[in-house]
Amino acid sequence: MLPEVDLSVEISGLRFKNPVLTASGTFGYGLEFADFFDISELGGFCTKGLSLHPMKGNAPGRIAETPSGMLNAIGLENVGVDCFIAEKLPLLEGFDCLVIANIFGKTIEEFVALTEKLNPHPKVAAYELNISCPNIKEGGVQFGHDPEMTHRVVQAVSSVSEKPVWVKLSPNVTDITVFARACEQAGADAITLVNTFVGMVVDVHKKRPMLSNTTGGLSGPAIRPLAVRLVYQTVQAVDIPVIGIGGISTVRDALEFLIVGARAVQVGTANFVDPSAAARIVEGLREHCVKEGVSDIDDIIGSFRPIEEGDFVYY
Amino acid sequence: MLPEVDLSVEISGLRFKNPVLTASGTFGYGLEFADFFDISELGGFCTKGLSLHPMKGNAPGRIAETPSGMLNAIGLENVGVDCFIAEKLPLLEGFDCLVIANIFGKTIEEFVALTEKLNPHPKVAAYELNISCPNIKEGGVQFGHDPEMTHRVVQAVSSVSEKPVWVKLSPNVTDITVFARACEQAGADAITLVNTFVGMVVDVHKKRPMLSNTTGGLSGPAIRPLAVRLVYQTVQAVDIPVIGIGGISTVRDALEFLIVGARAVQVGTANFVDPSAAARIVEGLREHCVKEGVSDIDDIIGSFRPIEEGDFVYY
Amino acid sequence: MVSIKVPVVENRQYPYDSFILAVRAPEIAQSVLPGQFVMVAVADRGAAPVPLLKRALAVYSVHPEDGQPSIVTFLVKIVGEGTRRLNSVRTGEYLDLVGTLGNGFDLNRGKGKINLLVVGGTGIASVYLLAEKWYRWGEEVHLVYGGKSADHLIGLADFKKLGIPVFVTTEDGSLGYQGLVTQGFQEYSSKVPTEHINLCTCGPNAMMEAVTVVARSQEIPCQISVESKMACGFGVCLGCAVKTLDSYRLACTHGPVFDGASFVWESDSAR
Amino acid sequence: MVSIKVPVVENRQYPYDSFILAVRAPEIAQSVLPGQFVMVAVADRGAAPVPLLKRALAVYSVHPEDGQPSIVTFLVKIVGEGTRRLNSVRTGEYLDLVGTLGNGFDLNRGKGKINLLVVGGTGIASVYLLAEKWYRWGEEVHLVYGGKSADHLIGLADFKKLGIPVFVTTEDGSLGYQGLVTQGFQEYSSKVPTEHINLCTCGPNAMMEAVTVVARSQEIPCQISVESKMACGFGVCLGCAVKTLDSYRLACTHGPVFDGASFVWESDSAR
Ligand SMILES: Cc1cc2nc3c(=O)[nH]c(=O)nc-3n(C[C@H](O)[C@H](O)[C@H](O)COP(=O)(O)OP(=O)(O)OC[C@H]3O[C@@H](n4cnc5c(N)ncnc54)[C@H](O)[C@@H]3O)c2cc1C
Ligand SMILES: Cc1cc2nc3c(=O)[nH]c(=O)nc-3n(C[C@H](O)[C@H](O)[C@H](O)COP(=O)(O)OP(=O)(O)OC[C@H]3O[C@@H](n4cnc5c(N)ncnc54)[C@H](O)[C@@H]3O)c2cc1C
Ligand SMILES: Cc1cc2nc3c(=O)[nH]c(=O)nc-3n(C[C@H](O)[C@H](O)[C@H](O)COP(=O)(O)O)c2cc1C
Ligand SMILES: Cc1cc2nc3c(=O)[nH]c(=O)nc-3n(C[C@H](O)[C@H](O)[C@H](O)COP(=O)(O)O)c2cc1C
Ligand code: FES
Ligand code: FES
Repeated sequence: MLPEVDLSVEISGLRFKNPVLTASGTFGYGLEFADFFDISELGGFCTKGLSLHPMKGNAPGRIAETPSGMLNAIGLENVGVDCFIAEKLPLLEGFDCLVIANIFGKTIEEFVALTEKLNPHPKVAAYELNISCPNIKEGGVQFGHDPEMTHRVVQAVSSVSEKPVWVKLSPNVTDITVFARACEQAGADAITLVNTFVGMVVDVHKKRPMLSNTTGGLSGPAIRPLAVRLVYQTVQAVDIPVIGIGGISTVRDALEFLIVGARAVQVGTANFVDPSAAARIVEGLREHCVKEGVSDIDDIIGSFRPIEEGDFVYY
Repeated sequence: MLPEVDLSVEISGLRFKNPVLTASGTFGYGLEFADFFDISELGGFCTKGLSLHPMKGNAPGRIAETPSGMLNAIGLENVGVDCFIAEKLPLLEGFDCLVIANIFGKTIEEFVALTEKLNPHPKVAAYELNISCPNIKEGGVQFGHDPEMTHRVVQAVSSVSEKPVWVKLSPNVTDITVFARACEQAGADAITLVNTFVGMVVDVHKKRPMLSNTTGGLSGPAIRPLAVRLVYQTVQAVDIPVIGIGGISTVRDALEFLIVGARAVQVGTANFVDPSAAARIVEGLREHCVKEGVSDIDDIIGSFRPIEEGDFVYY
Repeated sequence: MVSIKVPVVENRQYPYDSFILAVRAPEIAQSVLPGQFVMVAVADRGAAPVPLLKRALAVYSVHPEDGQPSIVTFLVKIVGEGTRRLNSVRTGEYLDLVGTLGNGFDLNRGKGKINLLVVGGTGIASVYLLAEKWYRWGEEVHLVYGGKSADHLIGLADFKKLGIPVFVTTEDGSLGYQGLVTQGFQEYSSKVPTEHINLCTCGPNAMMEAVTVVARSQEIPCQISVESKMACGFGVCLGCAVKTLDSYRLACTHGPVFDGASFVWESDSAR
Repeated sequence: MVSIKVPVVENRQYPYDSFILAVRAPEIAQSVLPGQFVMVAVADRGAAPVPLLKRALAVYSVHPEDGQPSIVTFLVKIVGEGTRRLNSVRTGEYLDLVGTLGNGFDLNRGKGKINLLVVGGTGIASVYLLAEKWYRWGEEVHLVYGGKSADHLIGLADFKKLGIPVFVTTEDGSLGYQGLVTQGFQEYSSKVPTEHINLCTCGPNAMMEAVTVVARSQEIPCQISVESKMACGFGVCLGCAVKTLDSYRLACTHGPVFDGASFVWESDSAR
């Protein structure tokens, strides 16, 4: 028998049975993974981004593979919030795992309307505001690249929300802490980051972009070092919890984020590479704690030992 | 016999025999590669960043490998400009390849002093101002993350420079075009980008950063899609030439940058992986032109066909 | 749908960068329908494998062991890094599979018809199970199979062994009719009353596009098995969208088999 | 210094994730000095290989073919992705090498001395050529070699075959003295007048640190062969810096062999 390990974490008043969630847009509406593992094993999952009205997404040429990563420009194809409530949410009732509704609007009003529509549904545990999608013209980084706009949309949603409000930040900015602080001041309950980095791949024979949207968002292991640093920086800048995302495929990767202070992690692209990746990471975290003699995951979160003046490191 | 292909490109009044250069900090002072290929085959190379005084660089723990990339925090160790002039430059006389002096200062005055010291030396063909090093406290991104400061340092150097002034931009900004335009307005003759992206790797056993500097700059194939997009964006924002850098390992990679409009490319991390990488790319470009029936590389530069409204792409 | 690690039992090389991989995967072998596919990667690739994503491969054929369907084969052409790595696996090594995926061909459409399979190159991988099934059902099946040269026509013998009529085209004339498979198709279809033809096609986009254009003009029902870049293969990334007259559809779950009549090709928008 | 593609002529597996790779590389075989190393990767790894960088490996031994030095061996322990991939190469496959690199041991220091090689684990790879050379010169050479258990002591037989005295330590006592190699070293050195000892050490940092601390206190001259993460191996990335009393030095060009007296260990700053 393995010793008991308490993997549970508290974030914005919610208790997650473990700090492993799955990232929006990489886990469908949760149901698609039921063949691979019991999704009740997860701390929680974030739905595909939901909009007020269904969206058909971008034209083909939506993904391209890159070294240790992939670009996507799905264009936020989704069934729309009404269909989600009517058709998807009821099917999620049976699962013992917190559901975070990832939402985005083209205007502040749309964000507010989405929140109001989802408020009555207890299976939705929290909102994750996507103000950082690089692949749509309106409502994406238009909010996420302007601290003023960030503040306004977060404040508007927070004021009507009956659930915790998480804000998902864009990494494509000069100083992430400005945005994190804007969220905190506007009443956000947690920060999630990172969303994808803007990139592009050219078909050198056709001399055209591989994506119909020209550019797309880079995700996967390639971005992990960038994401870890942004999470580390953000943890130090705000008091609200930070949830780390970016290229997590293994328990080692998840630990990087937890050690620098992320209260939980989200697994994204790895779900495509190995559909059981998130469940594997939950298991791996438990084993890691046992091996390190840690009985509570909270002892790992933020356990980072900064370099002090004059320190140097051989490995 | 292969048909003749004109690979030469003109940048800021200089003619390069081909558009393949090597990137600062990855090619030493040029001499270290003589065992591997004749560096006269290159269009040119950029020296390791030169400062007014020798610098000893950061403490050990300077590099870490990441998926399809590496982090470095060398801390701009270099012999200093005087030693470069006295000991390195004379040895470069024999090579038929343009030498770009990559320079950086902690203050505008230092940038100016470096320029004045190098002005009398004809073997130095141009300056590349590094205002984008993420690994030093003063003089790096302090200039490169503030358009106002960028403008001032570029203007100061341009006003004393007797050679073309290239400016190397940081990719860690919200809008690269703001910086590119600041350079252009301040009199820069060309833009080079990208320098490295800030990232971090954690040793999950020691719970410490792998780098003594905590963070470092990410380079290598992982960043290529990000770099291609930034180069594409910059080409459209300014009239001065743009030189593309970031994760180039093969001729295909180089073509991506040239197609979106880079007038030349620089090969960086790939020099470590395969010391003949740059020479291989020169040869590959020639073969590519022959195969595509192109007699002048200028016909490839900027040949990108943008996606038009309603277009979509199957591959 | 399962995610499993399976042993390679054979890796047979063919000319022109083609190979047939056989794996022991009873879970897939017992359920696969003609036209379905599997996402495949070399197993134990480490934390950040290159290439990162699995590759979509049609199930080419299924073989029994101890009287039970057990062995699944893939017929693959090396086109890039992913297929190159698959080509290097040896007997006893393992693959990671996610499958079985996709809709597969509509088998009922073939009843009482002259089923014409028009195939270019590696497209052959998607139609062998189909030919076999219809042949077993006693339906009429014909194969028009084109490639660059005789040596490019991997799998030809398997179809001949089934006993179905095969019309071969090669670009260099080294076997059969000299020309493109699309020409072969027109040649062949002109001899049959079009109202009896049920067409299934798989191959390069340009070829399938040409075939569907002819099929549409002659009102021949036509199923096409399309390829699209896929990250997941099971409907969650939404990356594999293709265009149909109604809407975007996912190649992995709504396809890979679509009705040629309603599929929108790149140049259709120009027409 | 050359950058070459060379064939693997043998890959022999040993217990505990160790293996010896032999390649045909006359360019290296003819010039390598004891303590030098080579940057190594599996060849033809594609455009964006994982891992990206080559790996530093000491040349373990050199063997003739047709009377000329030709075969070079590496003694390797699997610790991560790079060494794992190297472990999977088979005879006939190719490696990319850049070498020969580094300074190597100062051979003259060994003349007329009791040359004591204190080695932990895979550190053994760096000292076989050294032992061989001094032995051939007729110098006195002793090996103190420690590992977890008898099975961990790869290469032991090669040293025994040379005929040099070997003092073995194992943590589990399965062979020789039970304890750490540093204890073995103290045990052993206590029997010889320290002014005659010339020490060379290679192994894990913690072990070499302990050895240098003793050496310093007893004023025994001590060369250490250190490991540092390397991107290039030939002095251009400046990534492999280590700390010495004077300044930072590059492990790849100024080292990998340093004088223990002036090398600064992580905990030296605390002392
Ligand atoms: C449903 C389906 C069934 C398939 N069945 C077979 C088969 O049985 N035999 C066979 O040889 N090939 C088949 N293919 C094509 C095969 O998936 C590609 O050749 C393969 O993914 C190429 O990967 P690569 O790394 O070798 O090439 P690269 O060109 O390096 O791949 C780069 C990226 O593009 C994608 N890609 C490249 N070509 C294709 C393509 N034609 N279709 C989809 N994605 C592509 C890759 O998956 C990868 O993400 C099928 C594709 C699909 C969608
Ligand atoms: C001069 C020199 C000679 C060496 N000789 C040998 C030898 O003969 N036999 C042998 O088994 N090993 C030797 N090593 C160590 C060997 O280079 C590492 O074990 C190897 O690089 C680990 O790579 P990996 O991908 O398996 O491990 P990972 O831990 O996945 O590597 C991650 C990164 O860390 C670096 N790294 C990890 N461990 C070390 C290490 N100990 N030293 C330097 N870099 C490291 C890797 O190169 C890579 O960049 C030598 C190292 C140096 C510097
Ligand atoms: C195909 C795809 C679709 C995505 N869709 C969304 C989305 O709808 N909303 C959102 O907030 N993030 C979306 N993301 C971003 C991911 O949630 C995650 O932030 C990002 O992929 C980085 O994590 P990773 O490297 O683990 O994939 C998407 C990512 C991918 C790859
Ligand atoms: C080890 C190392 C040292 C570098 N030193 C410098 C430098 O001194 N000055 C500079 O402008 N850029 C420096 N760079 C950045 C490179 O010139 C280049 O912009 C970057 O590595 C991206 O290109 P790549 O992906 O091809 O390596 C350095 C990069 C590396 C990896
Ligand atoms: S491949 Fe992911 S949805 Fe089709
Ligand atoms: S490894 Fe590059 S300088 Fe030493």
